[in-house]
Parts: sequence; structure tokens; C-alpha cells
Amino acid sequence: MRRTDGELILFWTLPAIAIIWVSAFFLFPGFLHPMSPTMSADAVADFYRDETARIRYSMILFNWFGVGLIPTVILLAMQVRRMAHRTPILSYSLIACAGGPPCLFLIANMFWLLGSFRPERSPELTQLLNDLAWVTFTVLVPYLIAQCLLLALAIYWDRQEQPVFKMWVAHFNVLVAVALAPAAFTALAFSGPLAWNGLLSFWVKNIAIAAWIVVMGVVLGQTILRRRAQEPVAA
Amino acid sequence: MSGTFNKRLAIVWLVLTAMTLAYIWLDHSADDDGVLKASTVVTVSAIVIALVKVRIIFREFMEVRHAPVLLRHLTDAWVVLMAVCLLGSYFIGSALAG
Amino acid sequence: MSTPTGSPVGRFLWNFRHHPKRELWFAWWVMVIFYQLYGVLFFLVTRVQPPASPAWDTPMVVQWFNDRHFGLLAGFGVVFLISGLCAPMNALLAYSMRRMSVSRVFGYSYLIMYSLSAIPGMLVMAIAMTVGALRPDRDPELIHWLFDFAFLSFSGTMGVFMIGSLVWLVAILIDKNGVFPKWFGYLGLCNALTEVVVAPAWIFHRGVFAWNGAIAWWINMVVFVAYTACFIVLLRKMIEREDFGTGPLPDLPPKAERSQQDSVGAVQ
Amino acid sequence: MTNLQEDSSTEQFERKPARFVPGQPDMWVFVLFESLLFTGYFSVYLIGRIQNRDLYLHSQAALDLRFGIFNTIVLLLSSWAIARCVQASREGAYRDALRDAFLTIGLGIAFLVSKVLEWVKEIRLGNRFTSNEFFQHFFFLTSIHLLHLLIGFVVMGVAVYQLWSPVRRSQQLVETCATYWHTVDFLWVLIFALLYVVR
Repeated sequence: MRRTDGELILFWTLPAIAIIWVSAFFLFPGFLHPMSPTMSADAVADFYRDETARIRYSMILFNWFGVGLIPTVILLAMQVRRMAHRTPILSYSLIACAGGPPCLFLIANMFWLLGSFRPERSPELTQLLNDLAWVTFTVLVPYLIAQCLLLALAIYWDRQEQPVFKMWVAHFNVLVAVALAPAAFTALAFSGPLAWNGLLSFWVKNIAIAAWIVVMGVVLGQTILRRRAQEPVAA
Repeated sequence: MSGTFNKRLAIVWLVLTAMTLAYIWLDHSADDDGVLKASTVVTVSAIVIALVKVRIIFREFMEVRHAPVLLRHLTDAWVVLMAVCLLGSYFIGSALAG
Repeated sequence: MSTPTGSPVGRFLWNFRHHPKRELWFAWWVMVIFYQLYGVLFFLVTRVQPPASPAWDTPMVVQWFNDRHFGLLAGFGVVFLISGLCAPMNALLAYSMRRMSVSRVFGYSYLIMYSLSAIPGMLVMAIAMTVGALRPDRDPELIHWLFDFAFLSFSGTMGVFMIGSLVWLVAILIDKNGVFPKWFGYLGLCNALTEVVVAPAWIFHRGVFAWNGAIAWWINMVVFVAYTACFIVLLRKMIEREDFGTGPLPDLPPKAERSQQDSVGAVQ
Repeated sequence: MTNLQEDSSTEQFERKPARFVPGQPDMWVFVLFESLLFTGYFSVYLIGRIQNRDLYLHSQAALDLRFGIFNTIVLLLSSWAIARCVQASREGAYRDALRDAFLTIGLGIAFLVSKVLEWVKEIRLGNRFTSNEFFQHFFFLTSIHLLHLLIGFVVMGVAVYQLWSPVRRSQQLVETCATYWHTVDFLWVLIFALLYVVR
């Protein structure tokens, strides 16, 4: 029997991480309302000069906890292991996806922190760092999209008496993947829904990520608890 | 058995070394009185000698001599291919450079 | 469970849902599609490959970005959308090592190394190029810096691929299950050595060792394409031969028997 | 591994009259592919050379032909030693085979030392990787070749490991290692001719 000690501890880090992320999100002055790509270099430089402290502290928080979602994704990959598949390919794929988003997010995070490190530098440079940060932050979707679609596929293929996840979880994941997709094209527009402060690239994308974390958190918790309840009988 | 093989290998090594030493003579003959000059004859002979050495290494040291026909032909073809590429880039390059 | 029905679509759907090797074939097709898209996106849509010259002066670089403005933004948008495809691909490569008679360490090392390889391999370049094309009115010097950043991150960060090929080749050479032919292991050494050869791209602005040079780019590209083509074909063979056991991978039966066996396999 | 060993020992007697590929045939894919790759590097070098003859001629004059000759002869000797090693091991004379294998490694180290001394000498003269086009090629070709030699030490390690203990001794692996080592040798023969002698 595979050991499951500590699974619950890792699982309960999820709400803690979620609370920290939400606080950091609201602490960062550039998220509410999201900074517009049409801001002039001087306006961006002024923003970094006026809000230096909040940018630094919120981004330091993100810097600490950016990788916090990895245990949850690996827990999901372990559930996929229990599905009725003949090969571990899909759980390998989920493991391969786990590190990507935090890595990309850390790159964006670094550019924000660099921007606020010397806000007195030339506005052109601050604008460049700000562009790099926002573009990286907005386009960090590829691994998330792949993760959702792979999870959905894994669930569709899990044909057994009592599947690990219910079918609606797969549909939900496909929906999230669709919601994340437009953000990849954010650089095509400075205004409108595609712009990095627009409806699709900012609101839909980030709300989809939040919804995914909440829903998958609940589903994962139920699955782990159900299995722990069954396990003594099975063993 | 061992004796003949080792004698053959020794002769091969001597031939290869002699060809290497021939480069010294080639190198001296290239320059008149310390004035450097390009020479097609030296270039072509250097490349041809090197490729002959490569073929000897293939045949004797790497035992292609005893190998199936396919490998023998393949290595010979490769030596020709290298010759065509090297001499070809030299001559075509020269023609283009004018 | 019924056997596949007549129409090709029906057959495909049946195979997609019930074929015993569906996960392997899925990953293999994802890999093929990924490399096709990669070629189309980098060579035709964004036209960042073959690479521009590092010897250009700033106005030339700005001009280069202006010529490709929309292609860069849209093409790299698609890159951001699809680069998650490399996850199943790397999972398949890791699986090939799991099927060998070697320690699990090989498969997991390869998986972790390659899971992030897309970041130095293409995503950093895509981000730098996107930001470079984003504001044509940006200070030209900064656009030039983004240009260098993009190409150097793309060409100059090859350690992942070098060590990855080495891990794979050692696994292939000591494997006793015959998952891959040994010659592919030795070819991996050729590939790993060409990854070393791009390092001078960090040093030279022009000539054969620059990031667009004959040695650092063209010859390497040929080797990389040959290596990739080989492993795509060999992975296909591996999937066809897969018996889900742990011993030596069986050889493919002759063609006539194979089609018969396929239908039997499908019924199972 | 035991399979391989049995195969090779039963084959041993029938082998002489029959034609055979020494070592794993797979290694020849490496040999042929790698020589093609180097042919590419050499062609690029020759074309560059023709476009700038004087520069190459004058830079080349700073090279010391004696180093080149010495290195070539050392590597030819090492190739000879490994060829003898293969013969000895084929005839079951494993002590001789081991001695020849160590001799090969020793000669490889001699090449390595002489190569590094030559680099130091050139760098002291002010001829660096970035100095000019000729020295780009010189340092590139010699260092990529040296990398092959370093890998060769690993390969020779495998050969020694095989010869060391009676429970291993796969003739096929020893021959495969020898094929690799000869490749390092013949690539150097070409590099030597192209860098030092060609005018």
C-alpha cells in the first residue's frame, strides 16, 4: 500500500496559500484597477515612484508563496495515478506541468520588484520592466491550459466502477482552459477585452484561475477524504 | 597469429607516421625563403594525404578490412564524400573569391 | 464493448476511447503536432528563424521588428497557447526510459529537466520578442537590448538539452530491454556535442560562431532536425512494440501478421 | 551483459574466416555521422580561409608545427596501442590487453597535456579565441576535438572495466570502445592537416 501520511497537511496548505495570494493580490496597487498598457512611460514611472512600498511588499509576498500551488498539483497528479489508465503518461504530464506557471510567474515577479527597486531611473526603463512584467504575468497560461486539458482527458479515460473524479470535473476543466486561452494573445491589443487590463486577459483569466483553485481544492479534498475512509477496509 | 597481426599493425603505424613526417617537408617546401604564400598544390596534397591516412586507419586499425562489403563500401564512400566536400569547398570558394 | 464500426470517424473515436495504447498514441501525436507547429510558427509566422544577424545596427533591428510586428505578436500568441503541448511529449520520453531495464531515476530526471526546458528554449524568447514588438515607439536602444535578449536566451541556453540528451543516451546504452537501438544512443552523443557548439554565440557578433553563424546555427539545426526525426520514428516503433510488460520489448511481427494482430488487439 | 559475452566467445572461433563488424555496428552510425559533422566544420573553415587568405596565412605562421606533429604521432601511437589491445583480448591475452589499454590512456593524457601547453603558448603570444577568424577556428576545432578525447577517457574506462574482471570481458564492448578511440584519432589527423599544413 502506498503511504499517504501527510497528504492532508499538504492539502490544507491550499487555503492558507489562497488567503496569502488574495491578500497579496489586493495589496499590489496595479491589480485593482489593473494598469493600462496605454499608460505613458512617465505615468508608469510616477506610479512606481508613488506606490513603491505597496509594490515591493506585495511582490515579496508573491515571491515567497508563488510556488505554493505545486503540492496541490502533485496531489492531483497522484489521483491521476489511481485512474484506470495503462500507463503513467498523464500523471507524468501533470508533473511536467507543475513547475511551469510558478517559474514564469517568478520571472514576472522579478521584473515588478526590479521596477520598484530604483524608481528614480529613467521612465523608459521602468516602462520596459513594467511591460516585461505584465506580458509575462498575462501569458503564463500555457502550462495551466495544458494542465486543465490533460486532467480532463485523464478523467474522460478513467472508465471504472467508481471513477476517481466525476465527469463534471472534466467539463469544468475544459471550460477553465477555454477561459484561459485568450490571455495568450494579450499583446495584440492595447485596449478592449484582449488588452492586459481587459475583460478577457485580466478578469476572465484570473477569475478562472481562482475558480479552478477553489473548485479543484474542494473536489480534491473530497476525493482524498473519501479514499482515506475506504482505505482501512481495502487494506 | 598474434605475431603476424602485431607486425602488420606496427607497419601500419610506421606508414602513418612517415606520412605525418612528410608534412614537415611539405610545410618547408611551401614558403620560399620565409615568405608566406598560399599554395593550391600544398593544400590539395595535405588534404589528400590526410584522407589517405584516414582510409588506412579505417581499413587497418578499425578492421574494416575484415568487415562486410557494406561497411567497406560505406567507409570508402565516406572518404570520397569528405574529399569532395573539402576539395569542393576549397575550389568553389577559390572560384568565387576570384 | 463493441468492436470498431465501419466509418473512419467511428473507428477513430472507438480507438481514442478504448485502444489499449491510447495514452501512448495521444502523447506521440501531440509530439508530432508540436514539432509541426513549432516549425510553422518560428519559421513562417513570426519569421524569427533563421535568426537575424547580431551584427546589425540599431535602426536595422528596429526595422526588423517593424517588418514583423503583427507576425511576432500573433505568432507568439499561438506559441503561448500551445507550448503546454510539450508536457505529454516529455512524459512520453520519460515513459520510454521507464520501459527500459534502468533505474526510475533516469525517467524522472529527464522529466524534470525537460519539463522546464520550454522556458529557456522558447518562452523567454517569445516574451522578449513580444515586448520588443509591443511598442514600436520605444527607445531603439531598448528594442535592441530585447532583440539580443531574445536570440541569446533562445540559442545560448542549451545546458538542459545537453544534459537531457546525455541522460537519455546513458539509459539507452545500458538498457537491456531493447527499447531503442543503440545507434540512437550514439546519435544522442552527436546531438549533445552540438549543444556545446552554440556557446560561442555569447561571444561573437559576426562570423560562423555568432548566433546566426554557419557552425553555431545551420549545422546545429541540421543535426537537431535529424535527431528529432529519428526519435519521433523510434518512439512510434516503441509504441507499436509495447506489450506493457517489464521484460525485453518484443520485435514487431512481419506485416501480414501485424494487421491481423491489430484487429485482435482492438477487440481486446 | 552475460548474453553478449556468450555470443562473442562462441563467435570467436567462427569469426576469422567470416566477415564481421568489429564491435557494435551501432557505433559506426556515430563514426559516420560525426565525420560528416566535422566535414561540415572543415568546409566552413576552408571557405572562410579562401575569403581571407593573408590573415589565415599569417596567423597560421604563429602555430608551432612541432606540436602538431608530436600530437599526431602520439595519437597514432595510442590508436596502435588500442588496436593491439583488441587483438590481445580477442586471443584471450587479457593481461596484455589491459597493458595496452592503459598505454592508450597514457598516450591520450600525453596528447591532452601537450594540447594544453600549446594553448597556453598561443595565448601568451596573444592569440586568443577572439583574436581573429583563424584562431576562432583553431580554438574551436582543437577544443571540440579535445572534448571528444575527454569522452574517450570515459570510453576507455568502460574498456578497462570490461577487461578487468573475468566475469565481464565483452569482446564486443572492447571493440566498440576501440572504434570510438580510432575516431578521435582520425578526426585529429584531418584537423592537423587542415589547421597546420594547408596553405
